[in-house]
Amino acid sequence: MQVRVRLFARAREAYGRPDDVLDLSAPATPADCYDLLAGRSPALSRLRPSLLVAVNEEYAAWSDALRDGDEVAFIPPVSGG
Amino acid sequence: MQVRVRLFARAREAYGRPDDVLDLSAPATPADCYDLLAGRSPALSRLRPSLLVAVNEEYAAWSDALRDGDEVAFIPPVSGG
Amino acid sequence: MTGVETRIYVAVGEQPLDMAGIAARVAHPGAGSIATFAGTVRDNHAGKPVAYLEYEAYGPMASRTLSRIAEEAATTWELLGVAVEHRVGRLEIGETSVGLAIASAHRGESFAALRFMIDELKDRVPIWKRETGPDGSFWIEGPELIKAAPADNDPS
Amino acid sequence: MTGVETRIYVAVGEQPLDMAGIAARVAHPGAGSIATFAGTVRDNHAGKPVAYLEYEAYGPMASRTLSRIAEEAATTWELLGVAVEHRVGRLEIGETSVGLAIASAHRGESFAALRFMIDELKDRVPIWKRETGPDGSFWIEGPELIKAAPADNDPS
Repeated sequence: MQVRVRLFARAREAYGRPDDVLDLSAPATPADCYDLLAGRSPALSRLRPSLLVAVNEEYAAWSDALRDGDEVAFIPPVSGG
Repeated sequence: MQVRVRLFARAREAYGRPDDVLDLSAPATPADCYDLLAGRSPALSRLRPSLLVAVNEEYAAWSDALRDGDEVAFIPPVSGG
Repeated sequence: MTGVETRIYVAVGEQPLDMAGIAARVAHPGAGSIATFAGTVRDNHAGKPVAYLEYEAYGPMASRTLSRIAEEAATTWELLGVAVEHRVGRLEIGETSVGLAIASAHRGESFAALRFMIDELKDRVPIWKRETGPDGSFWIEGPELIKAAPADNDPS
Repeated sequence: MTGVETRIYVAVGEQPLDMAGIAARVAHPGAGSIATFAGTVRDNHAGKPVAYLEYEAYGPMASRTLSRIAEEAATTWELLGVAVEHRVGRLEIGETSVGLAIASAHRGESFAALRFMIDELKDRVPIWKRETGPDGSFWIEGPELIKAAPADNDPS
């Protein structure tokens, strides 16, 4: 299965790019996606405690089951307004 | 002594005019002014329980001592905003 | 007293209110929050249709009382700017009778001061409204509607 | 659920915000109160000068979350209209980053809903700000300032 990952703000800066496409074997979770990205980026791996995750534009759990085509986003502490 | 009295909203409507000038013998109070006006207007006399009074644009007591040239205003319940 | 100089603007008059202009009066480079309130004329009151309102003020005392309320707010919260205007005369449905704008570094102050000022305004400022609808004209005194004279062309 | 139909408008984009336009979106003949909030860029933060801010959003999720917050407000209070816009990209001192306007029959509802919405927005909506001043650029994460890369030309 294939999922699109998106990174924002400090997570984007740490990973060095705003998005990526990951090939994963099912079953897979947002935590699996994150582990793949963090393995490529020590800077990103340090952010884990502060990140939330969203699947298809909704806040989700790190252990939710992903489906082919899902969009997974890593969300640092927000600071809008 | 002479004072100017001003009436607003329902009090103005009851008295039939927005202001008047009263000649009073000292010592005089806003209550004395009101009694003079109410004697000329039964409609105004009925409003007494709901009225506040101001002297020279400040809320005042009915028993405050007036001075020559003061402006005394009778203030129905306010409804600005 | 707080450590911030607060710019205060107060007006009572017949000209239509311009909320953008009122908000512009409180603009400040240190402001992170501008909160505004516009009181607008509703087409109904207590379940009955309203055709228009007439506002009457004891002008100088209204301005003086508004200034005092603004100063009280500026003493209580760190405010950068306060602007308040109240309109008098005849107002049609949808028109703005009162406009307030408050600027502060953080939103908590401007929200609290905005609420305080409109509550105090309604409680203390010598301004009155008369409502006209199909059943005639009424003075609004708190929750009460009090029948007014049928024609009143002298709101001084 | 309340008995009132609430008009809701939400936008996230790069164009400068027009508070008068945002307030105009909630105009309603039954409205007696229009409360607005503008978040504006301050020239200082945590005692240090700020040169400019850059806002970045997860656009579709930001819009979706704002719509949900507006619906939550409309379920809790009787609101006639809710409009909220958040700007992204680079903003200079004094510019407006977020604008909210809420109309209701009585002021209590619009004040409470305004406060709720800006608090929820700051808590839940996926938007981030990066502050630049004489000491460089910082991501703002709650009370924390976190040093950002010196140049960041890809806020997607």
